[in-house]
Amino acid sequence: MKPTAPTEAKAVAQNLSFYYGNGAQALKSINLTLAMNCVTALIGPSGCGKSTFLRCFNRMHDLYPGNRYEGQIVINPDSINILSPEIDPIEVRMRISMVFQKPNPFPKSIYENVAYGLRVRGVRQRALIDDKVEEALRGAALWDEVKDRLHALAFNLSGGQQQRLCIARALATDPEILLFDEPTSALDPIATDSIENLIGQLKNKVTILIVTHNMHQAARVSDFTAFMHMGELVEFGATDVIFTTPKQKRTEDYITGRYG
Amino acid sequence: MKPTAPTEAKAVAQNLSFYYGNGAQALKSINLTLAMNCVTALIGPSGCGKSTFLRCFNRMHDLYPGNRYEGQIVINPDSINILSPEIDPIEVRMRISMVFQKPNPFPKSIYENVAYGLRVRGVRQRALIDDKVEEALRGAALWDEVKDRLHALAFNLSGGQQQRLCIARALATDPEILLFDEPTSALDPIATDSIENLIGQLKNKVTILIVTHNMHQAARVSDFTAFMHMGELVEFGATDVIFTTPKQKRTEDYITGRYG
Amino acid sequence: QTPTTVRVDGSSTVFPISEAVAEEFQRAQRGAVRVTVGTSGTGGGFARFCRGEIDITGASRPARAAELEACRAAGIRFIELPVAFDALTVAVHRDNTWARQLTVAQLRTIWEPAATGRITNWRQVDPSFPDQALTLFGPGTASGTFDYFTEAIMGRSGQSRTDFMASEDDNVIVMGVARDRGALGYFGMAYYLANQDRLRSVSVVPAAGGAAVAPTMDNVIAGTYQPLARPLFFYVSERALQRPEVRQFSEFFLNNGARLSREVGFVPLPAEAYTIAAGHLRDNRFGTRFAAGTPTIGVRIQEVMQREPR
Amino acid sequence: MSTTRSRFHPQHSRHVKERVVQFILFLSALSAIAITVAVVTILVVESMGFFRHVSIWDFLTDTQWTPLFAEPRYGILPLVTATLVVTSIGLLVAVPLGTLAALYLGEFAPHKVREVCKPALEMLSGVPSVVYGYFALLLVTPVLTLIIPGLSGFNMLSAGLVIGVSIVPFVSSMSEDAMRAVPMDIREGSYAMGATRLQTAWYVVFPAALSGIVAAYILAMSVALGQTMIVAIAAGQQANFTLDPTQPAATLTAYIAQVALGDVAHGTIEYQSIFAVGLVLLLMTLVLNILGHYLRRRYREVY
Amino acid sequence: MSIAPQELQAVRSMIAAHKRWDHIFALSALLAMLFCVLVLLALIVSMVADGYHRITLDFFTSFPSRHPDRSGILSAWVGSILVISVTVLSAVPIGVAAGIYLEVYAKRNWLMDLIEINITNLAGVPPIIYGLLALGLFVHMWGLGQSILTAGLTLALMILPVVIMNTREAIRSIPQSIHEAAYALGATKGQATLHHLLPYSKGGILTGVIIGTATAVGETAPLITIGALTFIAFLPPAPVTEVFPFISFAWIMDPFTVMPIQMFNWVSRPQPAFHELAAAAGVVLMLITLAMNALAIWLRYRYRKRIRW
Ligand SMILES: Nc1ncnc2c1ncn2[C@@H]1O[C@H](COP(=O)(O)OP(=O)(O)OP(=O)(O)O)[C@@H](O)[C@H]1O
Ligand SMILES: Nc1ncnc2c1ncn2[C@@H]1O[C@H](COP(=O)(O)OP(=O)(O)OP(=O)(O)O)[C@@H](O)[C@H]1O
Ligand SMILES: [Mg+2]
Ligand SMILES: [Mg+2]
Ligand SMILES: O=P([O-])([O-])[O-]
Repeated sequence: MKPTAPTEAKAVAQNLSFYYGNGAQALKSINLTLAMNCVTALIGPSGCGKSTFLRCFNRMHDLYPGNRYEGQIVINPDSINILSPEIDPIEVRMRISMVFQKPNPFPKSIYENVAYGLRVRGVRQRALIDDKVEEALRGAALWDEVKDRLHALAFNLSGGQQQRLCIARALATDPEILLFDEPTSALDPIATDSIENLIGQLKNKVTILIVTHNMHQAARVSDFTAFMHMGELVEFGATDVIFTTPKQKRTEDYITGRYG
Repeated sequence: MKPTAPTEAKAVAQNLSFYYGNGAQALKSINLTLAMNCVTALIGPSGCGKSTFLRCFNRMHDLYPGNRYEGQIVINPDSINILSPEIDPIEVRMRISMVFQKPNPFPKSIYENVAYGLRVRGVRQRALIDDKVEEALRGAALWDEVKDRLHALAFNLSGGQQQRLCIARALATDPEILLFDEPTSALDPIATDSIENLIGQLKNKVTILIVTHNMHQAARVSDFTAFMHMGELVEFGATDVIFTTPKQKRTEDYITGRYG
Repeated sequence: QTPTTVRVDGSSTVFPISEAVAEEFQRAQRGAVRVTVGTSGTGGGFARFCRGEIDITGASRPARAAELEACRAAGIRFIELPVAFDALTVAVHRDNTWARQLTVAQLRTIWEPAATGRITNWRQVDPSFPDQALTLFGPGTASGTFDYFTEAIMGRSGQSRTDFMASEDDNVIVMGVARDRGALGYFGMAYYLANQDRLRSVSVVPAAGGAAVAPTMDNVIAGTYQPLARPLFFYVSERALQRPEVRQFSEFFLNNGARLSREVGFVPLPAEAYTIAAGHLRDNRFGTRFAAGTPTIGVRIQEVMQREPR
Repeated sequence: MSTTRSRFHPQHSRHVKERVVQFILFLSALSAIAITVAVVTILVVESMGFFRHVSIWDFLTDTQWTPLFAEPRYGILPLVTATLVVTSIGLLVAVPLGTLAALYLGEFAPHKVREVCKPALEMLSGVPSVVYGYFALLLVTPVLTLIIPGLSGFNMLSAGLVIGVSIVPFVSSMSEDAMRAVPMDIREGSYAMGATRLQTAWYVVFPAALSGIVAAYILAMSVALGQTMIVAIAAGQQANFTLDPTQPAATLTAYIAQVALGDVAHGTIEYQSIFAVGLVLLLMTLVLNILGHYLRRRYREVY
Repeated sequence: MSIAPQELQAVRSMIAAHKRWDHIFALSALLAMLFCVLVLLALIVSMVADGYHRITLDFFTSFPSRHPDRSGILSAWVGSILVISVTVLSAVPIGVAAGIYLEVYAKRNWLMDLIEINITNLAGVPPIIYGLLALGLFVHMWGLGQSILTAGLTLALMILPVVIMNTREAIRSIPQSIHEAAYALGATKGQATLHHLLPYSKGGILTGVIIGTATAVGETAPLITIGALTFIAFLPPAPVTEVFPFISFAWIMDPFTVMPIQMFNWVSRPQPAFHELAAAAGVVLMLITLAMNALAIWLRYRYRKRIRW
């Protein structure tokens, strides 16, 4: 099924298939376009391939032997296929950041967590790093809560704060695309709320792809929604359309809770 | 809030509070009645204390040091407070069985899995055990699928079969109450379906308490629903009432997906 | 400045003397010279000596033809210094009241190769002995003591039963004999004297009808402890002697050997023997005075010392 | 746009540095192979010299081992039987004690007891073997002599008993690991059926962890086989073809130590014989280790 | 379903019977364990009783001697320190590097499988076999003699698998999510290792190094095999000198003795006075190895507690 081309394309997955090292095909020829500065949500039952798809965007699968991509993901404006073997996955990850399901700060200070992306990029100037750390923490709506204890261990933050710290860490390097893999599933409702608000603000600056198992969350935060099932993209469209008038039976069944 | 007293009470939790060994209070003075031969569903956001509550009913918390109950759970007809220190938890567990989130068969044969509860009770007669095993497997709608390989290893069954095996195991000892902790969350839709049907049949014989994170499942299988939030029982009532006209704002927010 | 090192190895029988000399010499030198003393056994010591790995080797028998050949092939010449006399002592458990004396023939019965697996009870040695299991301890095959004992008793070096507990470490033999009522073992006199409270020595009857002789200093000096009295030696490598510390060590030994030998439990040589040896050392007179095959059994050391070296 | 594109220029210096580091690390990892090759080569080459003089048939079937004597016999059997006797005694001690300790620590012990006893038990493996040898020779043997009158001053029994104690921690900690790998939810499943701790431990946990526990026994056995100092000090150094543990007998390791103590000349058949014995020892432990690791992997795969 | 009172009574007595077995078993298992701990205590107590009066300052500052009351362990403890330094300095860098390679860089292929099989097998090779290797390779082929270097390298071979396996274990205990977080920010493998994996696993690596070192300190068999049972009553040249370049490696080729060998030597002498010395040396040796093991156990415990992923 063809997605309706939205505003401006930031990234386009074309005939993307993916095989895990054990030979299992987890994605089946997926075509999907991420609209520039929009939030695209991926929903679908457990094991349908949402995380697998998301992790193609920063070549996370390259970390493990035997995994294999087919097809391409072209990112704009420079029209590069980030799955191409000539492209170093590290370069891809420098442009496309990711936030994980469980908050995973490094066991270092809050400051060092946010600064890490810059250090990896060889930035040495203390003043520049200071600025960027503050900017990122403000962007992640965490600055006011931690500005007095930047050098405290990140583990001492609450779960929600840790997750915002991970977002700040991802933001500090000005990524073009931000990937979220069920970013609130380990959080309580209040923390979830703050992360959702944050996503709403971030999309002004960056293109966002978010996996969620919570349909209501998808409805709340996203502009576009893709429904996946057993490695296939079943339906894709504007979020309000998908949730009110799904075209496919499988989508409707899932949204109304007939399974999952 | 007081539950409306339903038909006949099998078990009544009174002012039940629970503290984990680390001092955290996970349940706050809960009052709840389980109606005889009915299915009561526990719903609520992750971490609200559903599993903690469920596991009070078979004194599972006694396995770990430092855990502490307050209040009581009285079971009928003999009006015993199963939380009382004089009552041996083993005795409680012999009367109240449990099915876990992840199927957890013992690394033994199918037959031995089901027979285990009888062996623990000192039953030696082969014929009696044979009968009971068959009866329990039939009760768990598994007999036809496994009758030809009763002595094969239980691990070779599919996930859904394993979960039904665990139900058979729990049934073999004629429990008065059956506890289910998210019994289908590790299963695919078809297996889920069969477990849900099974629960519907079982309630004729046994009182059931089921934890689920899937509201649709709660709506499908239960007669009564309790909504918990942060260790408190927020609302309790007949399932159709709770899902159509919740009285509490928090319940409504949760059911409509405003959080969780 | 790295202190220089004298490397001594070889006979474990000689070890107590080597150890004592090493200890005193290092003290006298105030740590300017260091001495290592190993206990590889006479055979093991010669092997290392002829490979040039060590400076001095102790020996409880003279060098054998094969060893002389190995040294010659490696271009290693040596000076032979006699150290002391030893009474090779046959010892039994303290509670052993029956075997106060044994004839050479009885020792042969006990130790000959044919005894392997057969002679396992004291009663088989002498019908008058009690019915007591016989357990044997002795030096390992790298030992000069083993070579000497087998030659003296069996008539051919290396001929021995094999089912005894063999150790290069004489202390282990002492311990074995001390722990077992039916045990018998043999080793250098020094080890017996150091453990008199735990062992009993056996007097040896040289030939049928002869008188039993106990392994004592007096009997060794009198020349009556036969055939088990024997001389002990140091072999000093020519190349090592070019190093002053090795020469100093050797001289120190010749000056103090008599005193230290007595201290550790051996019989000092007559003073004349040390003087002759000092002369050999001073004049670099290399070679052995014991032609291969010449018996050392029952010889007078001064006479041998005067022989022409080979 | 052009600035964006420039972000894709590969940084060569970084790549080169990474490659160099990676190569050094790789060489370090290869050292494991190098060591194995060296061990096997040395043992095989020297043993080949040995087997040029001694037929493998004699080596494997003769019941006398007297390579150092005038008429040498080269039957490895006495050394092997002594090794097996000592190891068996060790296992007879370590298996029940270690398994009981593991079951107790894993399934029964209150937290506080566990915190104290587990490290204390692990300490047993930290005691140097020469200390155990001292213990066996000067303490255990005299005590045993009071009980068993015919006991030799050097004997396999006390060496075996002490080896047994020294390998208890191997058995207990690895068995405990295996039992801990049994997921908590299987245990909870059993408790939820009304089982007691003993029933849970015996009917569910122990069988579930069995392959791991057997692996623990096997690896402990291989440690016992290779024990040197305890046997060299306490079991005697005389090759003795007997199964009677009250007798002295030299094990494979004790023979190597004995010969090494008396520096036999390089290149002689005596020298080569310790390598041949070493090769036998290596093969025996290798078989056990492979078996043990296979079993261990199996229980890891199940969960 | 109702429960008749007498039925409940039967159930209760059955449970009581089951629980009695529970207690009997727990008691016997506790006894089994206490037996082992008691053996350890007996060992310590008997050695302390035999040897404590020998443990004076002089014991540490005297060389071994033929006079028991003048004997000490000076050359032995200095030798142990030097040998162990060589061991640690050679085994730790290689072991940690190998561990990192296998955990971080290695791709699954036959070569890596081979390396892994080798490491697990090397860990099970009896120490005395390493002694044979050293005898054949270091002493005879490379002509290093019975030196501190030979001994240090021999023990290094022995503890290398321990270091490698502990390093791997330590790195593996860092959750995958931390690895992924680092890579997702664009870190290279080198950076991820240097910035994250090594710092977070240093506790575990250190534990392995300490355990390996403690084994090496107490190990006797491989050193005996290279022929190290020697009377040594002197110290090797100091590693620090007064003249340029102030560091000397002359000691590395020196003959040596170490604590366990000195103890072995005294054990095998028959006179009780030497057994007292052996006991005294044993007490010192045990104190060292047990302290190191305790340190390792404590470190492991502390690190497990401190970092809760
Ligand atoms: N490392 C792996 N190796 C092999 N198969 C894998 C691997 N990871 C995931 N899979 C399989 O790929 C399929 C898709 O998994 P994926 O994690 O992408 O699902 P998901 O939609 O994110 O599910 P969830 O909501 O549970 O996170 C599943 O069938 C899963 O079993
Ligand atoms: N063993 C424990 N020790 C301390 N706190 C615990 C423990 N187990 C759970 N908790 C805490 O108790 C609270 C209730 O946990 P519980 O597992 O009952 O939640 P739940 O409603 O079942 O959640 P879920 O849907 O995720 O299973 C949570 O805050 C949890 O962090
Ligand atoms: Mg996922
Ligand atoms: Mg739960
Ligand atoms: O004196 P030996 O050690 O060679 O018997």
